[in-house]
Amino acid sequence: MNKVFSNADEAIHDISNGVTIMLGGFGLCGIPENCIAALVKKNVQGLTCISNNAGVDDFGLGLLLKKRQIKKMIASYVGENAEFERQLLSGELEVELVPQGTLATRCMIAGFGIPFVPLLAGVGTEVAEGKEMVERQGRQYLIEEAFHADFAIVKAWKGDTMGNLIFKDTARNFNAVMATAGKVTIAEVEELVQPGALDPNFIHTPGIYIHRIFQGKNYEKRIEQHTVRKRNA
Amino acid sequence: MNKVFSNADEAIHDISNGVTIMLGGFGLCGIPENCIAALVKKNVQGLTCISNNAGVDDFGLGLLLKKRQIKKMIASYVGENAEFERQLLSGELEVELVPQGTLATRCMIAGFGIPFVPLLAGVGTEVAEGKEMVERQGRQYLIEEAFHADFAIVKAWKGDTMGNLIFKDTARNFNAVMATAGKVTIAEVEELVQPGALDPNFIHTPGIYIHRIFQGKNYEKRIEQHTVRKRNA
Amino acid sequence: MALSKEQIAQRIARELQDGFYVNLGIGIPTLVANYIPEGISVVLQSENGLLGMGPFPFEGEEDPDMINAGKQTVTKLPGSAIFDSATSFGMIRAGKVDLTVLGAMEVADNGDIANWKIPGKMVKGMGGAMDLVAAAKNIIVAMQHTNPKGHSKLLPQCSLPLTGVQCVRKIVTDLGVFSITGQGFHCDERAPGVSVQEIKEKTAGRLSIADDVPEMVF
Amino acid sequence: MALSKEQIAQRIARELQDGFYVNLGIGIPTLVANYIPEGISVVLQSENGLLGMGPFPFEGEEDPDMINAGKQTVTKLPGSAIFDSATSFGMIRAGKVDLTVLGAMEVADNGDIANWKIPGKMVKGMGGAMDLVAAAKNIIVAMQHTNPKGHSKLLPQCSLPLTGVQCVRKIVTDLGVFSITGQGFHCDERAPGVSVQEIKEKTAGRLSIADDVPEMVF
Repeated sequence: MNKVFSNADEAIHDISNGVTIMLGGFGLCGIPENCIAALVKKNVQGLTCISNNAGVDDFGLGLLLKKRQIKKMIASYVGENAEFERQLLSGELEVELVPQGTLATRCMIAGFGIPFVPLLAGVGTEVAEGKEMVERQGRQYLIEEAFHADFAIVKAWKGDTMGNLIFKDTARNFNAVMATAGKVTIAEVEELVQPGALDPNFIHTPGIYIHRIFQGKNYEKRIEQHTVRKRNA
Repeated sequence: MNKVFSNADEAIHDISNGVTIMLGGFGLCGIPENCIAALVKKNVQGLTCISNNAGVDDFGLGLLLKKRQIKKMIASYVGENAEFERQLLSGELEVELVPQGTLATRCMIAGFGIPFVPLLAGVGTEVAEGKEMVERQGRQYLIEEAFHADFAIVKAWKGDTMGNLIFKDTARNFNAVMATAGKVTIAEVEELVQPGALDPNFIHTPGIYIHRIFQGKNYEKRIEQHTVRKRNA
Repeated sequence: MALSKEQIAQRIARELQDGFYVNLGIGIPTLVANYIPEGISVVLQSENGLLGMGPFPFEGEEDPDMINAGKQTVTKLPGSAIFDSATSFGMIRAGKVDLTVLGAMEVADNGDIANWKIPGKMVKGMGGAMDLVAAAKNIIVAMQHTNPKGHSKLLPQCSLPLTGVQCVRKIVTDLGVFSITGQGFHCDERAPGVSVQEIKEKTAGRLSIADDVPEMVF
Repeated sequence: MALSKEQIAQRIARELQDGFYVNLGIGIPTLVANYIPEGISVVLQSENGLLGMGPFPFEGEEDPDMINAGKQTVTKLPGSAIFDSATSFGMIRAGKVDLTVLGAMEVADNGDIANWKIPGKMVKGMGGAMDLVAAAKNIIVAMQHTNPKGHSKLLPQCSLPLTGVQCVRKIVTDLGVFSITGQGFHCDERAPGVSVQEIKEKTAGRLSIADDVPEMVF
């Protein structure tokens, strides 16, 4: 059993035109920087991307958008990206907006082998259009189907060669959820360690979900909203 | 905000006759020993208990069964308990058997605000009787409703005064799931610590789910199947 | 005089109760954290996966892996917990968050809220707003009473695409505090020096307001 | 000669492939772990919340917080992971476990299995068996070919309450290896010295078996 790849290019070698990819991260926090760069380099086309956000103009998924590699974007929030706006208005880009909790849950249930769930978000809004509704205890729910992906690409803090992952702070976000939902899940990690180096009691994503893993490099970890406070004298 | 109670008697003070209680643990592993003892002492009657197992004759939920405090038992496996068998056959005890994964998932979705899920287990068996079926991609699923409880009682390894919990090894089992599903969730812990003592990145159950917490004592931690191997000379 | 944004936040902070778990949206709601009353302990939830959010980090201590739902660098307080996005919205949906404070473009007198989309203009997406308003037990809207054109944002019905239906419980604007009663907006308090007449004129939806409605004190 | 329990386990172990995640039930299936072929690495899943289950602990090192689904004290190997019961069955249901080996009271020639209940006798409950058989991609049953009364356990249809329908792919009994083909049981191999005639006599369900069916070699 060897899940270890030497770099992003090798880990994504069989990602081809037209596939569906999930990408972890919230904003620019915890995004799989190495794999995104490799996808840009490979120049695969016609991708359907499922990701909470769409990056910014020159970073994250924005890099794939700029090269028009994305055919369809499924996300909850895509602000702060002028190229995105241009492609959307020109009809080059198809967009499906999904409430953030619904997005997370639709990925999660794929990893639980659950085909759909009833969720509250979006009842009475345009999100509900065309969706089946059910009632329980006087509340209305929308039937939401699981999101599956040909490839799920996640970024973790540390991972071992068996694929067990731990995330750092709020970089966990969608990474831990999407890791379970890929037909093939690729994890890039800041530090790749040997089995036994991670405490089994504190694994965020068990290795059974991870098909490929590699140690990434040159993480930029760009901050979107740099907010600090002054130190008292 | 004070969630800290001094002992099990105080933590369960308002558990009254006829309520529904979830109890964590798998077999005798990770069961809330202190609260079970307090429930026996308080002698509340007519309980509906949701727990994967029903203990053994003289330990765990078996103690409540022996005193006939349980009216209905919802579990996946209830073997190894002669008193259970006697009460079941005599009609004193009502029993609902639920597949183990279905049981865990029905508790989990309560904590996710999801009223029901379609699950594979039990299709074509007597578990399916009276349940709605749905089909997706050619597979049949049973519609399974969330399990809610008036009180969920769990046992953790360490907890802080905010209610954050960590479990030890396979004692996590149903504890982490049921902790999220109680209208009131009571956690007994082997070690109660101050906020800051547990690493926020490795919390198994966030404190928001926990209403009451206390440091338990005198844990027996009985082993059901004592299996060992000889050390090579 | 109409309330400042800081005062709106300050007034909302009075709604906090000891032990509350609170989700604060971007903008005015974020400011509420600065006015938590003495002797009260609340825990801030950020829907990207954090309970126990603390203040911004000191200069030089910011960590790109430690942000809030507004993508701002933040800190975590002792006793905080990190979790994934599905768990985060799970706890919201299950009603574990006691109070959600968020902004709005429009609120209808039946509690409908619109705050995510202006047709014809750029659509940024709803983010977590639809999840929050659909699930939170207690939703307070923090907003200006009128839009930049001077039109009321408290309406008989929303003109913009909805974020959620019949979910808002209370609104704090620069002019006052309003409950949603089932018979429309009910003015609970007016801003210092703001007249009953002005509130009536600037509220397009159904409004009940007493002539002697109490004035807020700061 | 019919296979011993150890030999049944040994034969099943030949079905293992490198990288497999495997769930082994109580009884004969547990023994499979003792015969993992050289050069092959598999990870054992225990449905109470453990990936990477190791052997029993050395005397004096047993830990009541570290058990398997059979409630036996076990160890965890380097690279193992602990999780809760819902996650455990989630990964089973999502098809992440490559192979499940479990015992049975009866198997029907369409792949139905009964292994949890004997009406009129004590009902212990199905535990995780229904979840496992409903979701696993690949299910191998390990059992005796006949019950203590000498009656076939490979039947045209199960007489006992079902655990799952049309889910068993393969059966290894003391008499041989059988696939479920859609046309009933197909005998792939016979135990050393066991005759085709004996297998035919002791199999009540539809059976296809070649006169020159290969004999297992140990």
